Amino acid sequence: MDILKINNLFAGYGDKKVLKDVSMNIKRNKITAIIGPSGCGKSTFLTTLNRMIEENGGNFTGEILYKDEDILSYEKDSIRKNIGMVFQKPTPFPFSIYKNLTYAPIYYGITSKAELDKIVETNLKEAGLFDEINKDLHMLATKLSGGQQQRLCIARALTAKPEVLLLDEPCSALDIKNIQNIEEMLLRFSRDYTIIIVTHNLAQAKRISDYTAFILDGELIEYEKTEKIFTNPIDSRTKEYIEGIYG
Amino acid sequence: MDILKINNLFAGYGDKKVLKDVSMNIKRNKITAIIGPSGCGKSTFLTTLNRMIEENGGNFTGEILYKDEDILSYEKDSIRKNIGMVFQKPTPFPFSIYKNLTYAPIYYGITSKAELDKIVETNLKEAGLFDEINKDLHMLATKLSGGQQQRLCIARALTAKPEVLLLDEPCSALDIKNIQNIEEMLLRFSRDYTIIIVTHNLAQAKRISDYTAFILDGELIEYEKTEKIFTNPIDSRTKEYIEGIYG
Amino acid sequence: MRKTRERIFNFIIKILSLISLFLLAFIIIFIFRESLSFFMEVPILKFVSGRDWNPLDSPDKLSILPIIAGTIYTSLVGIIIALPIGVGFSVVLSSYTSDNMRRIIRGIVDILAGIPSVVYGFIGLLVLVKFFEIRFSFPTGESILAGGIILSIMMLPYIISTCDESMEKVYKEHSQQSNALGVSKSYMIRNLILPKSKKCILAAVVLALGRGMGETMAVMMVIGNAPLMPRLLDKGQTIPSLIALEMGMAEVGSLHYHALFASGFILMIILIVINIALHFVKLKIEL
Amino acid sequence: MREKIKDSILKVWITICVIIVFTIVMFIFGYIFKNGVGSINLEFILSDPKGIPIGSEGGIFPAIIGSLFLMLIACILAFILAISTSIYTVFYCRSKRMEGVIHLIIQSMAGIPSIILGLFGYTLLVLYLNLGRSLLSGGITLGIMIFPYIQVRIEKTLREVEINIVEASYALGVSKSYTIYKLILPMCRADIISTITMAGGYAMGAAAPIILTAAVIFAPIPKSLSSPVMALPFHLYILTGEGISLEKAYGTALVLIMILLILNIVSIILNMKRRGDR
Amino acid sequence: GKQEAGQVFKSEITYNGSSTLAPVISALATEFMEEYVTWNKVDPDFPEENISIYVSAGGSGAGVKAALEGTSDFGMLARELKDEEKEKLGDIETFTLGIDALTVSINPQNPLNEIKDNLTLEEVKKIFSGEYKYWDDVDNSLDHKEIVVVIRDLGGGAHGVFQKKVMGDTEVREDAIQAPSMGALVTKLMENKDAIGYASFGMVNQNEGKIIPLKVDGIKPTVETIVNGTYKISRPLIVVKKGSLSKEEKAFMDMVTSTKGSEIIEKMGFVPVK
Ligand SMILES: Nc1ncnc2c1ncn2[C@@H]1O[C@H](COP(=O)(O)OP(=O)(O)OP(=O)(O)O)[C@@H](O)[C@H]1O
Ligand SMILES: Nc1ncnc2c1ncn2[C@@H]1O[C@H](COP(=O)(O)OP(=O)(O)OP(=O)(O)O)[C@@H](O)[C@H]1O
Ligand SMILES: [Mg+2]
Ligand SMILES: [Mg+2]
Ligand SMILES: O=P([O-])([O-])[O-]
Repeated sequence: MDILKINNLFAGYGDKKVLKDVSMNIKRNKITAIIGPSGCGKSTFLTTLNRMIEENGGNFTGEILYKDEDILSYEKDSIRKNIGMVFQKPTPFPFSIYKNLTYAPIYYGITSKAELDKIVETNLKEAGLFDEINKDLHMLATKLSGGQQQRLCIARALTAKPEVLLLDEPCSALDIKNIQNIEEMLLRFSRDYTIIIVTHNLAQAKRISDYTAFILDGELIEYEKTEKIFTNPIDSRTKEYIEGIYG
Repeated sequence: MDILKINNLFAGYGDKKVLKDVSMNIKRNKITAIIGPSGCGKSTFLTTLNRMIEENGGNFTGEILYKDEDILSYEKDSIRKNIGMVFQKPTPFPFSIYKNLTYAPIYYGITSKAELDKIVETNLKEAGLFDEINKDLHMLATKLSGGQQQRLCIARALTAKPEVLLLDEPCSALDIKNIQNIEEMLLRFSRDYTIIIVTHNLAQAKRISDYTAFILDGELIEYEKTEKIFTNPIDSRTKEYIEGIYG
Repeated sequence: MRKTRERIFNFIIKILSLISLFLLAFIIIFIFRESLSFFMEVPILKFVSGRDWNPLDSPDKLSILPIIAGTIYTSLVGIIIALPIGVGFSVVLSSYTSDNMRRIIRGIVDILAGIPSVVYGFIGLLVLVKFFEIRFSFPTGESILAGGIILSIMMLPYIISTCDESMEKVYKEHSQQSNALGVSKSYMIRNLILPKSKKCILAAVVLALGRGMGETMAVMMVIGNAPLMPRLLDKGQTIPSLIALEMGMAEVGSLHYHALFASGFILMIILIVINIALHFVKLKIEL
Repeated sequence: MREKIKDSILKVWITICVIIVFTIVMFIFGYIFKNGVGSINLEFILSDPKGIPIGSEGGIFPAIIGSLFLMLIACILAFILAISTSIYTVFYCRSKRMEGVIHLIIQSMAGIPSIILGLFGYTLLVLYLNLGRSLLSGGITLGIMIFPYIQVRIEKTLREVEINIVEASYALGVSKSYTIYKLILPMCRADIISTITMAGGYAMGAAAPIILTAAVIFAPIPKSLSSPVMALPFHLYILTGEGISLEKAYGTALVLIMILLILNIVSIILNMKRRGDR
Repeated sequence: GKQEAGQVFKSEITYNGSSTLAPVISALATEFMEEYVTWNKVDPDFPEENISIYVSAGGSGAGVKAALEGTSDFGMLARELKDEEKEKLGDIETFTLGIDALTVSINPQNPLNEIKDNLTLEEVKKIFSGEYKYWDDVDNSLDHKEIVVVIRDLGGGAHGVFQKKVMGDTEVREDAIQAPSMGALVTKLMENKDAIGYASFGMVNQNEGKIIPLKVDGIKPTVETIVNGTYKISRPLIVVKKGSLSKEEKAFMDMVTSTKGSEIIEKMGFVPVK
């Protein structure tokens, strides 16, 4: 089943066109990887999906259907609640871990202490952080290590109870261990969430994703099962990219 | 001939140990690539070579010989003059292109306008930028595109007339075209300079380098001819890394 | 050659820094020296705890408790009015305006800092004091409140320029993350920007308090200058206005003259104590 | 729901703040404009004060020039000292405690009543150093007054310089002083200039520090650093204090504000230009 | 120059002190400079140098300070020299240029204005000491409104005179408004209907009709009553010089004390001493 349907999407900033006529459907409860050289429009694509692009001074035309309804017909807040996002650089809010995780739930009206505690616990567990930092819930989140911060940001995104999770190069600043942790977590998540991940690391895309989309210069060149793309790409440019001709 | 000889190098920040007992010799007029997962100590290794590590609050023990003399016996300034460095993120000074390129020469005592002009021209040509921006020498350097900025930074590093050029992931923020430009340039350079480049892009290392060193968790695992490392690595960890097991 | 130049540069920097610090220390010593002969005659405790000020009378009648209280009271009133307004305005500047707009507005607000205090005093006297007299039929509009209001206007540019830059930084750093969670902008302001700006708000308080407690002319013209224990709607007196008012007339070298310096000294001590206290509060907040 | 209410309260609060600040700014500028515009004309700006008592007729030209000169000296002095102190604390001072002490002294300075600074200037400069009641004495005193203000802001600017760029400079093998002088200061130039303009405005509006050190009721345009000068705020002080002419007083205040406005516009333009360049 | 031995010619003369007197001297100085421009026009013996006379205003106390410390040639006072000051100054020359009376003045809209134009010294004392708190204490027919007493700063010259000549040992009420300058005091009287204060005679003349001076003990403050001393609440306007005058200083002071000087002093609303 397709949770997101993207039809003839054009996006850009001011006069600058970035995405050109992208159409693709995102499968529910699968991991979709977006690959492509730097500057090709991967981040722009992600931010279009939850309308964050508007915050960055960009705009888009074309149709994006979330659960078969135009995302423009949702409230901005509610589309972002449903489609969560995690950025490349982990930036926890400068509060305690606990407060980072209750920030969104409180906004969505949850006030009971017990319920909040529960949310914190569940999401930390989901992100595989609970055992590591269980005792220090009131420690400043900015004191966590890079990988922990990134996982915390993912946990924080989960607190808004999204159905889709967008990840923009979540591992680029991390070391092996943390990358492994996060990859395991993402694989676990795909039971409950739909995940779209941008990565410049082809090996990573190969390891974890079900589908892979290759974007070049704002155009969607190829979108296929990951296996297929990495073994037998149709487009020659995809082949070249995967073989490392481009960066 | 070995321009740099590194013996039993340990380096770190405060209590944190990063590099552990690294020994290797760098060949003159060759391109040496340093690869390894994030956080393994690649940048630390580079900054140790020109003592920039001291500026970042780090320290090292062990011996580094530049042209068979301990780098500690040179003045800090002069070792940095001889061993230039270019960072991951292009850092043009917010002045005109011309001023960016005369910044160091003026410091080294060159005052004649003609001579300075000459330096600007030569180095821009070296960096393959001259034809592109010849007319706009007095344009603000920060207005250049990312790739042009990075090439300008390389040209700027050349104005100090180094013999060794350290490059720390110089292409990670760039797109295909610019990466190609820079790679061509580096290949051209290896006639006159010794180049050490850190890259997370294995394909790039394969394409341009003569030697490759693989660092893991601060240890030098393998250091060999590039061909050899990519086709027939000795250490199993190197093999795993190259095959994409780690990030 | 380069080495010498480097050394000369370092030397000049150090010397000039030393000069500025010495200059400042010098001023403190100067004030202390001028107050010393007064403190030899009137014990400092008595000076700050007595309630009478009559320079024409005996040394017994030289004490400034009501004036110290008036100084603190007026500045507090000023801060209490200016802080919420200044912080609120900074929030708007940092989160709701474009970069260029912000720069223009900040420039205009900064001009407020350059208007001479005499002018503030005059506007205060002719508009604010008059307004109190007519509107609320006070017998006189000169009051701590009037002084506080005028001070709050003078403090505004300091508060705004201290806060809005830091708030802007927090905003730029976290707005994306917060937006991505689907929460509203005002929620972010309340739960992220304001709490994160505690430190800069504190810095603004320090700066504004210093400015407020040292302000002379403007306060002097609207506060009535009666050395009473301060009450919000009644006249009062502040240390700088006392000094400005009487310094010109005081006989040089007289006890009165030195008493004025002594009150300046006390003001400085109060400020230093406040500064140190806030410095520690700041350290706490950092944790 | 509760969060929605809190959101609305916040919105109301900040709206009120904007209204209040704009009202205050408009009112103050408007008030001075309304009362002062009547007495402003070319003659008022370009001629000497006249009449008995002096100032009741004529203009304020020497006061404008005097004030500008005083501001200039104050700014130059305060700038030199402030920039050195800032460079020292940011780039040279290694001990956090020393930094704390410096900050404490400087902040305490910011609150000293200006009249006491005036007396200090009088005692040190006029009396002991025998500089006389002069442009120089007044300028130095004002410089001391604005020093803390400039220092705090320049230090802030220097600390905000991108560390990457500084490192790029070190990597070229150039020295710290060359980096500061040729790279960091030019990068911060616009910010520094705008800080100085602002502080200059503050210096230009201060009467108390110059009463004893520089200002006189009438003086022609100063010929040297040792001449006494007329100054706008002092002129204002005399005009209002002795009830000589309120109309001229408002005119003087308006001229002062216009000068500040011009200074600020220049500094805003400088600032914008720089950001535009980036 | 045919200067006396040991005396260097100074083309500059500086004044500092009372802000009441400063505009007067300044007006005279401007006149003097405009008339002669260079010293040799004043006296052919003087060198041909531009005349510069600078007048500054830091208050009477500052005037004495400046004269004492030699940072000004002359000090200006709007009060008598105190004994201690005389002692410190040592050898001095003083010039009394005029007299400024302090008139007990009220706002023209004050109802008191309609029923009487006179207060006894005793009444003035009671008003200023706070014994009369409301206007109906002064006269039953007036409204029950608080009297707003405006004075100058307690340590100042003007208040010193008022204290001595009117209040005696009685203290002024504590909550009186202390105006920072005569201008501010007069402004307050003009702005507040219930205010009463001692406005300078010069200011009354400059603001005729805007504030109303009252008779005290039946004596109206006029030039005559002030000069002949029947109106008692007055203070001298004095210029002092430590040591003796140089020739050029004398030349200017001659002009100040001449009829021309008196005219200007009168124009400013003060009473010249002939
Ligand atoms: N806020 C913005 N305003 C204007 N142009 C932008 C903005 N953000 C991105 N761009 C431009 O849009 C193009 C695509 O950018 P985008 O960030 O989507 O690339 P990307 O594929 O994510 O690259 P990377 O792998 O480097 O993150 C680039 O040319 C970039 O310069
Ligand atoms: N200035 C510093 N102070 C303290 N620790 C540092 C500093 N710089 C780097 N480190 C630490 O040293 C280790 C090695 O860092 P380094 O930057 O050399 O890694 P790297 O191999 O360059 O990684 P990447 O590929 O992410 O750039 C990391 O654990 C990092 O956290
Ligand atoms: Mg991106
Ligand atoms: Mg690195
Ligand atoms: O300045 P005074 O005239 O009040 O001495």
